Amino acid sequence: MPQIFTPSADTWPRVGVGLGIVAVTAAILLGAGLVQSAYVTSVDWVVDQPVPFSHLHHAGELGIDCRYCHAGVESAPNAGLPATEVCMTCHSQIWTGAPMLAPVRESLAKGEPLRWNRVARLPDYAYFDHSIHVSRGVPCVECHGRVDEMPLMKRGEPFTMAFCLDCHRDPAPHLRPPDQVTRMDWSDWTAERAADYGRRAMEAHHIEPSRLDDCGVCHR
Amino acid sequence: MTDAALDPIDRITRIPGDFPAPRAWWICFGVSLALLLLFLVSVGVLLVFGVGVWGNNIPVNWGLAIVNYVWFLGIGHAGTLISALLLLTGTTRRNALNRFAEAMTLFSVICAGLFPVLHLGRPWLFYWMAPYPNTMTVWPQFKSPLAWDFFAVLIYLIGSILFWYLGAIPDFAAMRDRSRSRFAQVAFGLAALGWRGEARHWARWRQAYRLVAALAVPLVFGVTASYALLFAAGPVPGWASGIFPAYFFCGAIFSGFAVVAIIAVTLRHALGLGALVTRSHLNLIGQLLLATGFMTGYGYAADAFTALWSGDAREIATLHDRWTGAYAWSYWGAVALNFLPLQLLWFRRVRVSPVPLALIGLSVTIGMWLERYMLLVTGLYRDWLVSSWGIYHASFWEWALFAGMIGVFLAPFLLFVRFLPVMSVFELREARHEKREAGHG
Amino acid sequence: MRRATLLLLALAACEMADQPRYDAYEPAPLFPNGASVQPPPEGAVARGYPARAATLATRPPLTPALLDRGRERYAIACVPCHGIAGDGDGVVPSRGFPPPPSFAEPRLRAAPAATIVDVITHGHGVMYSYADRVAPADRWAIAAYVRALQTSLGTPAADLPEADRAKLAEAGR
Amino acid sequence: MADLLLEYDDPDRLMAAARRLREAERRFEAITPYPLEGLAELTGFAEAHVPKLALAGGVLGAVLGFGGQVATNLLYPIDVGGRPPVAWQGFALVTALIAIFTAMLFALGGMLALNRLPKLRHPVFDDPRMSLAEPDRFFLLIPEGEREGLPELDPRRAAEVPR
Repeated sequence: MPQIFTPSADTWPRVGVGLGIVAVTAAILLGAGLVQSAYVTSVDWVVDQPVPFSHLHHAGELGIDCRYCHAGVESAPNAGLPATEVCMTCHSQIWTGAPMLAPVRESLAKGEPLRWNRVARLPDYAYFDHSIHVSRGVPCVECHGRVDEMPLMKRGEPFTMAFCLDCHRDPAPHLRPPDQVTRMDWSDWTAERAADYGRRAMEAHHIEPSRLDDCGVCHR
Repeated sequence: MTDAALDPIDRITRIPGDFPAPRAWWICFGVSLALLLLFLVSVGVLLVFGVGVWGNNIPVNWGLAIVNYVWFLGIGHAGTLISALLLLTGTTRRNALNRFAEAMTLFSVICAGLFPVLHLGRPWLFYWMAPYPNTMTVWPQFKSPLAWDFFAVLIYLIGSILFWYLGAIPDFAAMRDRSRSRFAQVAFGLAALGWRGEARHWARWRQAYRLVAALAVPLVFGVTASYALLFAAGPVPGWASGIFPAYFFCGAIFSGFAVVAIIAVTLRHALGLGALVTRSHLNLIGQLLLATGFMTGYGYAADAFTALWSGDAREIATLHDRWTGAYAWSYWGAVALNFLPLQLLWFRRVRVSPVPLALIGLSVTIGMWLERYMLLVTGLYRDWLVSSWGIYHASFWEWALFAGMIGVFLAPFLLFVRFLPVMSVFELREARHEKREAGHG
Repeated sequence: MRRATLLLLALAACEMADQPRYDAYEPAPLFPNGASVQPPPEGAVARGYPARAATLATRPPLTPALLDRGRERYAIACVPCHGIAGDGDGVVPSRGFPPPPSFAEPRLRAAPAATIVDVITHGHGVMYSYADRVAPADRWAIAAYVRALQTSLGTPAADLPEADRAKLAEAGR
Repeated sequence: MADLLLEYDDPDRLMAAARRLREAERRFEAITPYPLEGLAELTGFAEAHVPKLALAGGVLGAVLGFGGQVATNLLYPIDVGGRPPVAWQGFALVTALIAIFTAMLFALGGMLALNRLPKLRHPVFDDPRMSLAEPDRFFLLIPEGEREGLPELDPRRAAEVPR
């Protein structure tokens, strides 16, 4: 019988297999990169809001405490979004004609809440309670990033399960004195100081990492 | 086309080019395509509406999906085992049976594997069973038979494909050299990888083939062990039994041989292979069926005995439920279909007659399905708390999926019968050559 | 865009990340105002209201713990306008808000603690009510701390203990 | 520049010719539609690389399988009924399965690699009577350099296969 395959026939399958291997490897690497990328985790992606509220101005430059607006953070699962009245506490007197604040005034006049768009969001199967984290001294900045440096609100950390578990398995370096939870800049704390404080705080509060990564802690 | 045209072995390679029963094949293929469509529809319904369309619920949370999984996987054991064991023991009668038995294994393992994936609820996340670095920083729980099972079924499937393909490479080469159409030449040529039958190639091939066969045998045991332990590791009365791995293994081989009997008789008749699948082969299948049937029967007896002997009230209650409870029909149906017709195989005349053998095979196939159903449902429907007792009825979509899955098995199997050599041609030739040599000597 | 969003929502729903329930602050088409958190009906009495009312009505004993709490709450809720020292030069008045009076004013020194609590609860002049931001017990704590601020505002530097005077001199330089 | 291709219609005659070539210490290759006992040894085949490769594959799989399970259990220890994180009994089955899998893969891959397959285009396929489908076509392939002074080989047909 004559030859079935052309002289190049042995090359093409080899090239094909080689390209296939390269493609699969590239796909795996791309996939691995993608799930950690800002595109998927939303880190640093600014979310459109009805009013371009600047945390940089209010929390950073004016130094207003986080809890002035997010009043529920110490006692409730949700930190709480401020009611329109909270904005108007000051803005009834200053920047009263600013076009930027028109939606706020309209909200107050109509009695309809502003519709802010969620920035920091956990999936519904994850149970999260702000109050316990705050009262044990997990500072805001650990999860939300340098909010005081964000002109427009964006997600500061990837809210992946790995992000939660990293801290739950080794909370010590992340803990701070509970009376300073809203402090943003901790650059004067060395790693040793943080670890030392964290160790003592864990002893004082009976924090046991071996229980903190039980499934039922977050998935209830 | 000299005397080769009359050669029954040579006919095998001519079947794809000149199929002897096109009408019957098209009818069967049409039916299996319809079943395949049913499969797609029932999977679509499942994905759109969720597992709520099925009847399983607490306490019977596994239901038909896992019954069928165990049943298909059991059938999928015979092919590789029959092929590997008979090769290692040097039985030449193997050559007429191994190729299609292995194909049967492949397709039924695919069917088996689909069931647990589909019953996950979110089937598209089945890959979570595999260990890979992820942003959840969790890994599979390797102390659980569930994780073992994932590896067992996956590796068994790939291992069976490797075994089947390795054994078929020389036949692909023969098909390549036999084919006249360009498409077939290229397709078989690619599948044969340029096999040209050099003596040292054959020598290395034989080393590899025997090794893979030897490795396939413990693999079969590993798979049955993993899914038997899936049951046995649970604190469910009637399940938590040390005999389960052995019991499941015997049952698996038993049901597998039953299906091999059906397929062997059908192919023998449809493709006119009487000269190759001889009475001696049918006798072998009959003997194996009878032997494994008794091993399975021993499993039944041992199961009942250990329950009674244990003195454990729950175990005895479960046994009582099996005999007289809501699902007693499945227990007695399994006993009746598995063991009563089987006794006919004591007679050589029945063993070598194709139709009775196939009918007994069919009876055992159904009986083993009932046994899987009985084991699973009677273990679960009487939970530990009376408040948690419940009754399970498979829903329409469960039955539809089951019927559709038979299409998933039949459609590729029919394509295999139609387009690939159903028997190992070169091995048949080798065996005939060796027989002649022995005759000369 | 909207269609894409809906598709994404449907996919997310499949993934259980967005379960069919209303979370806090989630839009709720079920209700006329579209919010999942509904205002209580007219005349509703919140759970625990009597206890809170009792807390508001009774002045707690003055303790160091109460003062500490008061200082913390004052820093959160009051400092933006009233300033750290309570003299009314907070950061908000510096941006144009009518400056509040210094707590050192004799009128405010003379006012009973219940008046300070009442102002926090109901507001006063351009000051809004802080009832939704400051819990009743914390209002008493703030009132106690305001008293401490008033004391500090009226104290001549010469009356301070030696150590504090040294600190003051240090800070002044 | 051509190899010599000898065709036989009977395995016994091929074996006889192969034996004579072996006695004359010639390098040659035999092509048969099914394996013939002892033929590979006559062509000088004496190796057990495939089993060794399979063993290596099995050991590699066992190490990877067991090591992987140990590693994942140390990375994410799950306390199940107080079992230790590294419970080798629990890891035995998956270790064995992966070892079997890699051994199979190495056996198949090793066979192909040692045989220099896939090789879709090979000079012997140029011969018009070359076919593995016919039960009566057996070939001896004698390389160009070995063609001088051959013993009597008694083929049904002789042809040349250009390199």
